[in-house]
Amino acid sequence: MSKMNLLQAVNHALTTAMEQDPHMVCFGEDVGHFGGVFRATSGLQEKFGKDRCFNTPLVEQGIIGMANGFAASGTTVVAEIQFGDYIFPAYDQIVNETAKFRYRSGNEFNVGGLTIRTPYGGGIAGGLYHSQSPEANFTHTPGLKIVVPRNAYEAKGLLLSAIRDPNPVLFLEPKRLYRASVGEVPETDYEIPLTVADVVQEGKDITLLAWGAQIEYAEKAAAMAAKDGISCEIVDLRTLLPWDRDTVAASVNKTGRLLVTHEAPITSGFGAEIAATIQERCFLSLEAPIARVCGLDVPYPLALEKEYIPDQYKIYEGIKRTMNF
Amino acid sequence: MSKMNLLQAVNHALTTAMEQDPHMVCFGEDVGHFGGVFRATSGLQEKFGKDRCFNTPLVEQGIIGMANGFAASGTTVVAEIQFGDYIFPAYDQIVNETAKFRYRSGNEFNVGGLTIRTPYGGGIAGGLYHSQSPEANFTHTPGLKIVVPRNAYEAKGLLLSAIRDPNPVLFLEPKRLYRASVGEVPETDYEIPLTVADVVQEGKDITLLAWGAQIEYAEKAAAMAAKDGISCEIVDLRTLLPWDRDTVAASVNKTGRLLVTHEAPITSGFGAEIAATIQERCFLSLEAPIARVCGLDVPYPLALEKEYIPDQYKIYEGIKRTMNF
Amino acid sequence: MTEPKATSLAVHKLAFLDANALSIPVYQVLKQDGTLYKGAAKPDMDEATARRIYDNMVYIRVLDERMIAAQRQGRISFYMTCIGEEAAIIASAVAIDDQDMVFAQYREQGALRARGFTTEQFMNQNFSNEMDLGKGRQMPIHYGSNALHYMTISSPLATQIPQATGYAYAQKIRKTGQITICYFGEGAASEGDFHAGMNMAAVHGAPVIFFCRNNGYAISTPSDEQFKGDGIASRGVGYGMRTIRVDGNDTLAVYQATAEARRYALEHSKPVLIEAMTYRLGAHSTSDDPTGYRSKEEEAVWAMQDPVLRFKHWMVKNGWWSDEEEKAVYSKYRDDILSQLKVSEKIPAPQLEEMFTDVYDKMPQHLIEQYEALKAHVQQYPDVYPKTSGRLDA
Amino acid sequence: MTEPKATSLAVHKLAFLDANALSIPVYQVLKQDGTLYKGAAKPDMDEATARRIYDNMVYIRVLDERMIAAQRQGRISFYMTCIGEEAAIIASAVAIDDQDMVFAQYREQGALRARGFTTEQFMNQNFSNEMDLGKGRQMPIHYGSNALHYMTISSPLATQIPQATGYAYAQKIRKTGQITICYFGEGAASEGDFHAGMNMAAVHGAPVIFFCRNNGYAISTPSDEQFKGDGIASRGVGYGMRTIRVDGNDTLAVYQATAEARRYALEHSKPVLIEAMTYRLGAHSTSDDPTGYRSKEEEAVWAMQDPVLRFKHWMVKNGWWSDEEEKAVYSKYRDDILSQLKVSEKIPAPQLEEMFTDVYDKMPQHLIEQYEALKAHVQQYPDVYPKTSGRLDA
Ligand SMILES: Cc1ncc(C[n+]2csc(CCOP(=O)(O)OP(=O)(O)O)c2C)c(N)n1
Ligand SMILES: Cc1ncc(C[n+]2csc(CCOP(=O)(O)OP(=O)(O)O)c2C)c(N)n1
Ligand SMILES: [Mg+2]
Ligand SMILES: [Mg+2]
Repeated sequence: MSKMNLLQAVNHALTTAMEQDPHMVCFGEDVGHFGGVFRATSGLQEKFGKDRCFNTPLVEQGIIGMANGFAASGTTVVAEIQFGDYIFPAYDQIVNETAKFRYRSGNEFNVGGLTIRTPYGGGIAGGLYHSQSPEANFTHTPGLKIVVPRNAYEAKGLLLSAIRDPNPVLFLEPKRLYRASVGEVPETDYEIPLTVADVVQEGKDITLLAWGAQIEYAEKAAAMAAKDGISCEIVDLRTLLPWDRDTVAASVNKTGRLLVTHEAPITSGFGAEIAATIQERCFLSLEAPIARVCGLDVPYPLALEKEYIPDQYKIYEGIKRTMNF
Repeated sequence: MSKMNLLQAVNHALTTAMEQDPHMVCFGEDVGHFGGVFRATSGLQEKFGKDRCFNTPLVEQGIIGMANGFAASGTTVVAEIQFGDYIFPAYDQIVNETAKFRYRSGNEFNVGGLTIRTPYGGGIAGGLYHSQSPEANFTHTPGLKIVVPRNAYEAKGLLLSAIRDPNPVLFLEPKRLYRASVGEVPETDYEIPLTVADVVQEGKDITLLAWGAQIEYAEKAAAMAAKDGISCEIVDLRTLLPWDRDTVAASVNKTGRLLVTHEAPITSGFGAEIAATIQERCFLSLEAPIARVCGLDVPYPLALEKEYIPDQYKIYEGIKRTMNF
Repeated sequence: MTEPKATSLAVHKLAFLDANALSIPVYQVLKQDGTLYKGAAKPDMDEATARRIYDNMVYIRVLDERMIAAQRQGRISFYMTCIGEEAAIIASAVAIDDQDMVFAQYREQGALRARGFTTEQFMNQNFSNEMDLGKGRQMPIHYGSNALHYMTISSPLATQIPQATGYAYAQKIRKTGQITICYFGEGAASEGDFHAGMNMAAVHGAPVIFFCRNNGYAISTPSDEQFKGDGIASRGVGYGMRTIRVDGNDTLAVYQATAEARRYALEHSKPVLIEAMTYRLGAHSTSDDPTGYRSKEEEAVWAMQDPVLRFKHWMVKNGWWSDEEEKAVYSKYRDDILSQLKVSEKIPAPQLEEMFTDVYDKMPQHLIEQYEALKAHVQQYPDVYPKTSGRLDA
Repeated sequence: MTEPKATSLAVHKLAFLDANALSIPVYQVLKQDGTLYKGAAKPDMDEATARRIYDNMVYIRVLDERMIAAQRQGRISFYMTCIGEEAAIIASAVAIDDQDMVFAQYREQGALRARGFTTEQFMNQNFSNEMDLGKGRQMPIHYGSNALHYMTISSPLATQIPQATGYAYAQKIRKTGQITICYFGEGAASEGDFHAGMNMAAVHGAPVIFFCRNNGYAISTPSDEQFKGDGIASRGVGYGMRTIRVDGNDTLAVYQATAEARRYALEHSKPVLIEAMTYRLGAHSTSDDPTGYRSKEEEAVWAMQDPVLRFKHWMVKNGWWSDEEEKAVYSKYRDDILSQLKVSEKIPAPQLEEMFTDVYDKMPQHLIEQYEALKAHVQQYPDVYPKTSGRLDA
């Protein structure tokens, strides 16, 4: 065990995986010698050589295209997209290629060795193009797995699972927590299973469902609600695709209420899928409508970022509205 | 009035708009002399010249990039993407540029003159890459409008509105209906307002919500249900973003039940947003969970297309399950 | 590096590089009559190789002819021929190693056949039946075979170009001794993925041959509405990539250029660009009718440059081929293909379950549930879903 | 067209075009000491133009210096300088017409200043206050002005390249008599959008100048890990585009080349590519520290080629500039900028409502509802949202 921040945990996971798999490579813009603009890959080129960790030209569609081809050879690859906001030029390679590779070929070929890492989310004064949370731009795509860690410990264990999972995984790293989230992380190799949600805090009145950096706000809101005598159960979804519907449904059947929070705009965010599924699964247990406390339906703003974010106050008010329905 | 199919109605709308706006252009792959692979733009180059209707090189990101720049000059442009499945290389230009152009510039610039037309959907033995329904890949994007016509009459009126709307519009044309949907269409210029849903059939037991080619299946299912004495109200959403929540909520408050059907995969499809919103708006009126009868969470298959499609039989069974809840 | 490579070269008079500063010649060896151009070296091709190439050409001609007919008869839904481009495709495929990886666009069935794809495999794919290696999921002509190192075709254009770079990069660092060949059309070369794949191959030293079939059209769009440069070859220099333009209807030129490109790519771990000038003699696909955008005269000019005939003339001149052999081979392939066609079209579609497999390595819970629900539904409406209802286990 | 443009040129010996077949010289006029290269024509630049250029250079030096300091002091969150690239940016902007459209990447504040963007406008944008033309929505340096024909900066790289093509195409068919200039870095030129925009401009005859600032780096990535060709200029030929490489630190060379490019683009309705060889003397941005990836020695070599100093030497030699003027101008701009900074940083952030406007032309129902709900929330927790809570109308 040692104290690490989320970035160091990611770096640890990559180092561990590359040590163990002699062909695994790791590439993206500025990830080589420099170690990436956030330094998630720092030291990897020195340790594993330029062939295995390197800068690419500045072209996201090429990074994922090349990664698809590399993975199709049966080799493990972790491709970095510098910011989640810049993943969209690679959208076709991900949605039409990565996700459909195995299916369309009848399993003659697959790109299961591919993991795409990218920092995402706001709270860093990044405005429109350094703040987006693009998970729901990908959750409509069968064939992908999507994973989001909430802290350093989770980041290492989930990233190791993602890298070794025989399916392509989009791994979204909450950049607001890169240095802010510090915790005890084992030096050893460990995995946290995918598609298993985590009940972070047990409670009986309402379930708060979130992932990534929103968990922190959910916890703060739960603490505020506790003072009013409201007992919140907090569930970290961890894997968004395919997601752990059983754990969520069990929690909602117990509490009778559900509030989902994410930072991305509310309309067609992943909260919509959760609400749609859970209202069907838990119809008779629900004592109030499922609430969504989410980002606004506007591009991510800069000066008014604080106003935009679905913070603990907004969640807390959402909890009260739901309790008082 | 004259009998037209959906393609002819589209062609009519384009001709009408180009006659009226002397700077409007229309471009895309093969849309020039040849008139597009479906012939939606046939005759336009002859009529308006090569400057105003032309082939582009084969590059979707360039088509939308060029269209964005053209529209930013304050000019009207209709860009065609040959198949909805091939819109993804242009995803960044649409989601990061088109949609955010006005907002990020504080309205110094906008691309309101842009309409993107593309044929979408299955039922034509097209397999993975000639069948997708990508609406929900775009509904999470504030700044866009998204419109889908269900027949020839609607196509002309909605397309004229889309072209003239001072916001960028993604106009999805159900290609299965291109030649199959024939009806009376006025020769004159008319518009159908955006963000206004259409109650296609009144009923009292359950609301069936759909758009585009799914309306036909909903109608057939409603006819089957009618024989069992179930009265279905059918609502065509027409505009998916921003959508007409009031009309849908009013219908559901009346019938007490809602079934949404779309051809795209169920998970994170636009049905999820509708279910999430309506369960909140109509919580106390709902007598059964909102049902989604949608595409499966698999890439669009070829040989088993019939099995994949959410046809009238599946909708009918969904209606019965909901009625018997 | 921080200085332009060319700083040493300075000029002090204002002069622009002309838009067509570079004129790239076409490498040609074989004339249409089967004799060699003056100055051309004696081709480095033995009889066995020549026979292999020609055999594949004949096979593909028969296959294309037969499949077009099958599509017209409504037996298959769609087809694409490679008529006119057989030399470019087959000679390049034979010039490399059979263990090399192929990433093709869709019109390269000749390369696949050269690797040994069987008539049965072709037919099962075109009929989307349960024996199709691709499990009936993609449209006809979307072949692929792991055993034959032939990547399954993907409809979205040019996506295979950066993928080929990635695959070749893996070959390099895994020291497999193999290279990758990547085929694409001059139309697809307009896509952003082309730029990405080419540039990255040069930067990362990927041993890949980029083989552009410049056949004059992308569906209805002629190449002069596709680009204004000197074809695709003129782009090679911009990427710092070794480049050659060949007469794509000239089997010997294509073969020599590709063999040399392979040697170079492997030895230096670098990409090479080959632009083969040819012509799509047929329609774009069975959904297309070229009379809407080009003239019969133009087609006739190119029909006179038939690459298969040109190569046959050379074979005959060498004493390696005769009209009797020709007749025999054509009739054998016609029989083989027709009889397999009759077999394949009767093989049932894949089982219902196959709609849900291969989305992931294992079927996750939500897909198991969707499968179970659909199975029950099909059992309830067996007549609506005849392809699968009869074959469900209770 | 169906035949390769070069069929007439045929070769019969196997020969590849070498990877660096094309060597593109650098056009240079002005030496670092302010004298002209032998053979260079007398520059076609009058005193007023020279003064305009130099004045903008000084302004931008001061602005960059002041803003970097402001960022260090925590007064603004982010900044990017253009130090080292002033000649490339400002001379090109002055060489075209002020009504021409500019699509820039982000490091071209000099071009915007040359158009007349005021100190107040710069400051208000950097402080994201309610007077910012962009309404405080984008990060610092994302300027834009409709009145000045300067497209608002967008962070995603290279997206402006095909957009510039589209804008220029509109100028052509609307016969405005104007052209478009599009700036981008050598890193951005790797994006797919670069390929799209360049090729389409050539095909559709868009009157646009593509102006590449090749400053050696894309953040930490040196240009030899970005491409292997001879810079970006070598790509122009592939697109059939008139091309020139200039010394980007040479104001006179940049000016002459751009003026001529504009004339040609407008007269022929064709694009032109200019590659300006220069160096990013500062960090990539205030978030970057270049010591991690390049040496002080390298920086020093380029610092000796300071473009502003070079131009000043020429001005002084012409008797158009003196050290006294220099001092006066520097101190005037320092004062102006500092005093405006103090004003702008006190101007409040935009009102809450501005978070919801401009998503669409009018605020749709769902945004009105979201606005109302948020307003109520802010009123409930005024201390949590101090920027907006104090300014809400009841
Ligand atoms: C991304 C994408 N856009 C459009 C299409 C539709 N399409 C299929 S083939 C084709 C033309 C391709 O031309 P070319 O690359 O020259 O190949 P050829 O057919 O001539 O062999 C087009 C536009 C597609 N398959 N993928
Ligand atoms: C699509 C996209 N990918 C990545 C980034 C992150 N990024 C910002 S600037 C930059 C480097 C750009 O280098 P270059 O084009 O050479 O311009 P320079 O900074 O040298 O002026 C990168 C990678 C981005 N803004 N957009
Ligand atoms: Mg072609
Ligand atoms: Mg640069």
